[in-house]
Amino acid sequence: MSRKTVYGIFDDEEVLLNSVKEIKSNNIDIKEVYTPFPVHGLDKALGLKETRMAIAAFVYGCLGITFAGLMIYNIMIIDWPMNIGGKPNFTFYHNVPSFVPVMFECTVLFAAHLMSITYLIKCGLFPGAKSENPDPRTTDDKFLIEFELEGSTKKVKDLLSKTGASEINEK
Amino acid sequence: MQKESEIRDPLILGKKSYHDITLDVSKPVEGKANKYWWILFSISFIMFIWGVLSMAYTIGTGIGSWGLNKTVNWAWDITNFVWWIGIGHAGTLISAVLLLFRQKWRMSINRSAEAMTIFGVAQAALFPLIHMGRPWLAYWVFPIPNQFGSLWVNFNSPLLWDVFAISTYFSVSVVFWYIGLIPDFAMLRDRFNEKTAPMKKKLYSFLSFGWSGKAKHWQRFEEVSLVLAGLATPLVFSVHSIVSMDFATSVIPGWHTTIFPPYFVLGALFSGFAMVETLLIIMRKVVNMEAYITIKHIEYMNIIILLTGSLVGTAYITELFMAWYSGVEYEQYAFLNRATGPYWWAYAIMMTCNVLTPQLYWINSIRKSFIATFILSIFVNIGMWFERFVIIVTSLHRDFLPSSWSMFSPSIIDIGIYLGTIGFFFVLFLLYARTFPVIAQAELKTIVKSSGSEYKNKNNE
Amino acid sequence: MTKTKKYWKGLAELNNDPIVEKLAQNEFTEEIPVDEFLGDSGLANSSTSRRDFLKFLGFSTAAATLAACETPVNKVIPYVVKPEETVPGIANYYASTIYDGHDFASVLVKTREGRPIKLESNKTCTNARVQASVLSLYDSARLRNPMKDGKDSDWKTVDTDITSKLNEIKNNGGNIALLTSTIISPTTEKLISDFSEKYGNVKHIQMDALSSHGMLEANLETFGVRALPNYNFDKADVIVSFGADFIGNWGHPNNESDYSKGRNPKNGKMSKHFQVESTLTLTGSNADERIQIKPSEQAGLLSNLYNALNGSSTLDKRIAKIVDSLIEAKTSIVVCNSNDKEVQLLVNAINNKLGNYGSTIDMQKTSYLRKGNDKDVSNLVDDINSGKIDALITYNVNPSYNLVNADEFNKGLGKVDLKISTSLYMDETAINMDYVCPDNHNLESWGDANPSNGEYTLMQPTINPLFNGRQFQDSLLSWIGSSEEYYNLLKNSYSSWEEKLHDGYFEGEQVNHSLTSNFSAPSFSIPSSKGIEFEISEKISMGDGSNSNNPWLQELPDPLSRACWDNYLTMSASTARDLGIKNWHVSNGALNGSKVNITVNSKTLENVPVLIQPGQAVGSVAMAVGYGRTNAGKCGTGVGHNAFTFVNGGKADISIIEGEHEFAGVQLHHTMMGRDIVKETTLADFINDPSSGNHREKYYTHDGLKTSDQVTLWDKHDHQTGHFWNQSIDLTLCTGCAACVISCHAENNVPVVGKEEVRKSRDMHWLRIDRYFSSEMTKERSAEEKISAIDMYSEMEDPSENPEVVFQPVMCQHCNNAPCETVCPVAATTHSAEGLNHMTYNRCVGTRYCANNCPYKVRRFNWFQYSDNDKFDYNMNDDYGKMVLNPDVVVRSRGVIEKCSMCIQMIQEIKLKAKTNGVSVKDEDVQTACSSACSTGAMIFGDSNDSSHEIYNLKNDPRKYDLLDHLNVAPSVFYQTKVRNKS
Amino acid sequence: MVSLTNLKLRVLFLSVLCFLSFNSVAQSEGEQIFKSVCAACHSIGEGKLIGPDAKEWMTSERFTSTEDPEGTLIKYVQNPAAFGVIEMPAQALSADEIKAVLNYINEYVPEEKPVAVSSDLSEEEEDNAISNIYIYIIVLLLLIFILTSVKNSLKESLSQPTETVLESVKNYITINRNKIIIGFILFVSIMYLVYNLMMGVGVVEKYQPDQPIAFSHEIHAGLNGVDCNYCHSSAKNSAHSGVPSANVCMNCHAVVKGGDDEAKNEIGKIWKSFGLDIETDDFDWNKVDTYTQTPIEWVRVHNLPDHAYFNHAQHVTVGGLECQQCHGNMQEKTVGQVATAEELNKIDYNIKDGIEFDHPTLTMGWCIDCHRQKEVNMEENDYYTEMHKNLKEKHGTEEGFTVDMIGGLECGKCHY
Repeated sequence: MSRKTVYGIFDDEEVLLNSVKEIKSNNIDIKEVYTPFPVHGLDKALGLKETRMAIAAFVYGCLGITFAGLMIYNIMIIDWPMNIGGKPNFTFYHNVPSFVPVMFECTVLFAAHLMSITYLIKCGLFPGAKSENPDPRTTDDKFLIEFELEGSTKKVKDLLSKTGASEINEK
Repeated sequence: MQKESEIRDPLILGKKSYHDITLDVSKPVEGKANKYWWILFSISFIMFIWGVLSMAYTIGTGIGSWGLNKTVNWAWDITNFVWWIGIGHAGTLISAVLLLFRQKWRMSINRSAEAMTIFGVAQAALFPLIHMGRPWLAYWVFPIPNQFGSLWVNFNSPLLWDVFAISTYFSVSVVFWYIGLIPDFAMLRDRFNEKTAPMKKKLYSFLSFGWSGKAKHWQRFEEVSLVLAGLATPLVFSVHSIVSMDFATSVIPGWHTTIFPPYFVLGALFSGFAMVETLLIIMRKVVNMEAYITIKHIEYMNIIILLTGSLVGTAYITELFMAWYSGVEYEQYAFLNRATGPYWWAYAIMMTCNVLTPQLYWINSIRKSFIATFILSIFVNIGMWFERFVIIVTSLHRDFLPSSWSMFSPSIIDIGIYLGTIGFFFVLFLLYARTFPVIAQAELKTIVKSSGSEYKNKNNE
Repeated sequence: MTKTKKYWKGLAELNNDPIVEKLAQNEFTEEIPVDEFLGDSGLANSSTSRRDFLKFLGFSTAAATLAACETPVNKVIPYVVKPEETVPGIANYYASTIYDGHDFASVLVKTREGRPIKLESNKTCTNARVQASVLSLYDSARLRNPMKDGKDSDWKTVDTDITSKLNEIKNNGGNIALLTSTIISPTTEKLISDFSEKYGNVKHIQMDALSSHGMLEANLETFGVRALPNYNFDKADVIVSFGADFIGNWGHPNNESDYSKGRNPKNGKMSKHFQVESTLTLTGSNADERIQIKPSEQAGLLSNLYNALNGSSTLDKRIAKIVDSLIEAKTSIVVCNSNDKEVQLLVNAINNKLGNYGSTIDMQKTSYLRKGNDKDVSNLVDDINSGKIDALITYNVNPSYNLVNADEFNKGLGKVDLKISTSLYMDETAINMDYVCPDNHNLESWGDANPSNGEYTLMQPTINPLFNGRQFQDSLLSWIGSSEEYYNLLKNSYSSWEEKLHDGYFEGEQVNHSLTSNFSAPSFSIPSSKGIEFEISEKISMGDGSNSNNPWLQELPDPLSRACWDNYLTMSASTARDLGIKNWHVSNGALNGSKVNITVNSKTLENVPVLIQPGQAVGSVAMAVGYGRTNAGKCGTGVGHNAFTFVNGGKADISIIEGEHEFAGVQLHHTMMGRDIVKETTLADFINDPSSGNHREKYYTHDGLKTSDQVTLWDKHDHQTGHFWNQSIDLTLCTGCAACVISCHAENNVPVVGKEEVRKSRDMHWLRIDRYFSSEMTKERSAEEKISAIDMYSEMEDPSENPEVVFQPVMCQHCNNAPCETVCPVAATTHSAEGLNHMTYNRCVGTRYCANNCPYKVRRFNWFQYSDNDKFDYNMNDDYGKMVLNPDVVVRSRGVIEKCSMCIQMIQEIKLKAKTNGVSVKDEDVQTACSSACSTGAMIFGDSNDSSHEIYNLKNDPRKYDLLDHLNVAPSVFYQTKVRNKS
Repeated sequence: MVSLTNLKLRVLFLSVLCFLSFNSVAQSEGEQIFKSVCAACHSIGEGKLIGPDAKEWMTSERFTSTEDPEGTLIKYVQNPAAFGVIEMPAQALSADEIKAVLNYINEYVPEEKPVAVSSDLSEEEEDNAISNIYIYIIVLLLLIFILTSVKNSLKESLSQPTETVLESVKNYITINRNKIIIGFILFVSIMYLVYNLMMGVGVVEKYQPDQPIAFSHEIHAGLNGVDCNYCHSSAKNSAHSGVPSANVCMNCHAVVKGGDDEAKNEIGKIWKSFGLDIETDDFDWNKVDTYTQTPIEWVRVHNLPDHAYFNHAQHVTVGGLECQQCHGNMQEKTVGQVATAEELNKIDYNIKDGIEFDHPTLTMGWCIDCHRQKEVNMEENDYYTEMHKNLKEKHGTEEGFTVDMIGGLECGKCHY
């Protein structure tokens, strides 16, 4: 049993998009598409699920504001209450206007950083990671569809050339 | 594919294919620096060294080496701090707010504007540090658990809000910038050959985090960019609001003003855009980006400057009105003293540079001229520096008790530190221009077809 | 002094054990082991910090820096044999006396670990100079050894030489002159007569740097007694002073407290005070009415006044009010600063006419603080020049500096065979002498004093002599050839010695003067002179210049000009305008001024700076004495110009020259700018309504008009439990004498920063006395005359030429809603339940935000490291000077904010004492450094939660107001309105 | 022999007396005197210390052989030199005082000693350390497990071959053996250094510097039961506890010269500070002033920074703390040492007061621990009456007012 990898390289994102739609309609599995920039509609064409990054960010933000609130409550009210400028520092409720800025900043801090970290982890991006694009030109001006096929590759190759691939390689 | 109205001017000039953009963006990184770069870099580096020496002297002998006194305890230090922070704001505005508004013209300038933000905020962050009497204890401003039982920070203090605001702003800006940089680093990585340039290959491989441009990654990338923009937008407004609260929450006449938060944010955008113009007009020459940074970009920014400048002017007038209308003699005197007291000249410079000269942008030819824009942007930078100087020094030097009234004049160290940060900023920026993809090429490639002049012409035919 | 003073605080009081009392006699037979560290090879060559020094003595606190990370190995060195009275960490108090020939005070000396660190008032007021004299003890410029021909020598050599020479002179029938300051010590007087007896032709001449010769002579003629009278300013309804600065520098130190006793509006009655003078003095600035005259007009006006009192109708308009008041008043006092016998005779006649002798002026309880005889002194100078004097011994005087004819004196000195100075310093006189036999400082000496008839005080050493000096009296004894010690001599002169020594003050036998009443009234006319007249003045800080090397005093701003480290010609604005003389501010705000050459009586001073001083009479100029020392030491030498040259005054010839002078002023704006800072009322209004002048602004709210303190969003903190420390400052009683400022310096280790830093407005005073002049421009006038706000404010900046003056001591107000606390990011400044604003130096990172946000600008930043820094070569950088530091108060490092702590170390100490004894804190026990130094009772400190404390009532006084009350910062320090007795 | 120095001695003793009288009101005069003066050398019924057992005094032949044994004893105590022996220094006590002491000795009933708490710290500490290590290991294993599964699921999503923990570890180790070993050693040593550096800052627990004299608190305060305040006499009324001056040492060591050479050598150093040789010279109180005195340079053990103001009197006299509550069982140690917080937590007094320290000794947190927990005794001190009333109203409780409630956490109470 031999697995074969087929690459179809395109010059233009519109051609690529048509090709992907065509391939999908033929029920052929596309392993991956590499593009130099985000191509609008590609995710839908490939049938990718919607990403949940925004939801993650919201959760992280909630975490941030809770953390900040608890931290300030503990520090200013519980652990070492002090009379600072005669301000009403003995209950959180009365003193909360003073705490809004820090709580807000912590919300943003947590949401932004944790989301970015999640993004990097989910995408497997980290310093020193090996890149996986099969052709270096995919970061320049080429669009690449990768197939991993068992058996005959002809059908795919034909489809690719029909839909306007400028290069078709097999490995 | 997106289409754009034809009446809009093209944002990319000349016949640029995707590959051309790649070539143009990677050219500064691959090629050798031209002589403009070297001249600018040498000047900046000398200033930077001067600044470093001045700071070292300050830390070695004490804040007494500055021109401060018992009445004016902040002057150039905090003026510079607010100025730099304000400059930073335009970068975030361009990359975040304009992203939310889907303004395509931001794409060729956002990378550099953000770099400016980060370098500007880095300069700004220096000042709260070195203005401390004992900077080696600066870590005390963070709520770190300790052996003191435990001794904490004061969450009522606007300076502490600053600590949180600035560290959040700085780090979020860096993250936002870097997330956008990853695909571009990947592009650079793929341009270098393992054999001919192994070091650069390794460097950019490391920096690109193994980016490969997969469809799913692009999907997440776009969402992350959007959410980060959504977070950065309120952040950028909050940061300068909080900086303004350093003054607004105090009791000093001239500081204690509820108008400060919006006024400071507008001022920040105003000065930020001016600095972006100053930098980009230089940069498009130094790294040959004329095709991407067009007069159209400049014009858009000029319109924003005109708008924010007029708003800032309105704020100045409002302040005067409020002082008069309040009926508080201390408040009235503070503003009278600003305009007619010993520092009237600073007030006059502020008014001229911030309110009057930007009005020239009503004139079409000035708005569309690189040279005029460059000169006027410098004016705005100067004016906005004086705005902070006026707010800080003239409010402090004559406050409640006349017995304590005093004056301020800077020492050579004050000047050295200020010029040093300018030098440092340009050193960073020039290094950036030679090593980083100065234009967000991946993003830019998405609009070549809609906004490139080549395609536009084609469509028009 | 509203609070009862107690003697002998501290340990001895604690254990009132007879054994302790007995031991007290022997307390100085113990060697306190300071010699170990103070020998020339010890401290002088080492670079020990203050704290290291304390570690030598053991027991005190550790590392020198605020934040030391590593743990250094610290040594503790206990005494080998510990003196019983010394308990490390506990202060002892000894009653003693300070007298330097110019200032006299009966004091309590606070010592810690055997070092005197602070002086407090015992029976007399202590002025700023007395307060500061504790620092002069540790002056490293003091002579270490007796000197022979300018070289270090030893006592044996010097004594042998001197005795043999004196005997030689005696055998040859030569003349010996003993030139001393006024001697108020009866035992010393006896010693001097013994000395005269031994050596035959000894002339004892007493001189005063600023003499009262005229008055003494006049009293001799009128009453037959050559002494100064005792004035009861508290009993006078009307006080008229012709130039006499009796609050500041003239007469008995208790004048100030007496004066303010008669000025307390609480009694519904205040004396009416007129001051007729040309130079603005401290007294003049406190007067209800001040009349500016030229110096030459003084005698004529007095004459005019005398005639008017006798019914003459040719009355000078300027003094019409004075005459009316004097005639109306039951009791009055007229004083005059003239040194002219004839003028003083006239003053005596006026007082006699007014019936003041016996009622307000006491010629029985005469003051002996000035005995100097100008005629003797000028005869001496003549004698010296004609070679009639063979030996000259000086004590407590510096004639080469402060004689008007110092040049002549110096020239003649070559003709004197044996010249001996007993100065503590190698000063202007000592440097011309063959032998210098350094005296000991007051705090190292035994002594007694008879400041006025029937009053005695004793002086006792509170530290072993720091250097190899010897008391003048012991020197005399050894030259007489006696083996007696002065201490024994002294002790044997008084019965129940211990008790008297313990109290430091006692009333002794009062000589009954048999007075004549030989009044005469010489007549003078007012000369119609044009041109500028000169007179000398005396600064509260520098006095006659003997304390010139004291950095505290040098940096103490003059209460009126607010300039320090300088003397200058004061001149009115219009005179300056006529002469083309200017004062201007440079870019950092510091004041610069023109320089002139001035010639008076054919003597010239060159390069004299001119300061435009409101209140200086038009056509007159003045200059303070005590400056221009050439051999004072590192702080005093070369500061200012020597005005003793012009001590007699006269017509001045002034020519403006090139160049500008740099002044060091701590206050650059002199008017209140129409603001409600010092609230004022008049006596008549006050009697009608005690809260008059104390208007508090009300603001519109949803339920009516309210004052700022009633409009608040916040719940108040509990300040009812425990103590609530408050300080009240009565602006009516405050005379601006600045004793509190020096007291604060001494108690709280406030650094001295030097002229350059003061010029940069970086003075470190925790307590300052703001002085405001009235301006011709007022809000009312601008409203009436429709003057624009811009013009109004710019004119308001200029003070009047004859201004009303107010003094306002401002220290940290300890706001209970403190703006400074809120803004500190690291919570380095927080509030205590006791109403104090705590400044935690070690937590401070130095953002200075608090200082910016302080509406009173009382926070001070340590711009540099002021201790252990060669650039600030004052007391904190000197191994000796460091010994004056208060070990209970930390020395602040650079980069931190410091400010008034309301003397929290004293509060804590007194609380601890109360807790140990299980009693509540008593009103008379709680003091701050400033309130304890205040002799007028203007500053009252206490616990306002305790109704037995005086402050409790003052807090509810209708005169009480908070400074800048519209801010509602709720200060713990409050003021009482100033009441003037004017119509 | 009523000389100046003797007088001073007397005062010194009397003042010690005074301090002791603060300590416990119930003590009889005789007890006070005995504890302050005699207890240094004599025990009651516990055998010979330096001098004979007090119970045996009156049975001594020296006194029983005379007509008035008590009177003779009194004379002896006041001036032993008159008896031609210098076994003990002359004591400045009146006849009445000595009689009171004798009374006390006669009526003395030995107290029951509290059972000593085991001070064997090392074993327990080890136990703690081991259990801690187990926890760390478990956490680390858990982490490895979680991370591997994360890695595997990631790999799965990329449809790469997955590997189990063991496999991957094995693979990795075989490939990078050297790197791992070097890296591990480096990492551990760096972390160890950094950790030590960080935790060492400002922490001075167990600091016990060498002293110029090998002084033993165990012998003095422990075996001989000398009251702490006898030597550290100013602790009761001054900020500083004070290091005794050499004359205090000589009160005993003028006579007690040490049993063996080593002891004699150390005691000789005190003599040396008077310029005397313990072997050859005699010590005469009357001649103290003539001796060449050189102070003994002790090394400070408890070093508070300059900016922290601490007052012994406040804590000892007003607060009623025992020395051991902060200094540990000094009577079981040799030269001065900073006690550890664990040690202090085992002190009975601290347990009774409910004080438990969480922070290392002499850090600010340590002070604060106590200020948060120690209750102030307000009942017996009139100073607190008004404050107590207000506090009861404010908190609605009758007691339990800790130091922090009366401002014990305010910065300015210790920093000025």
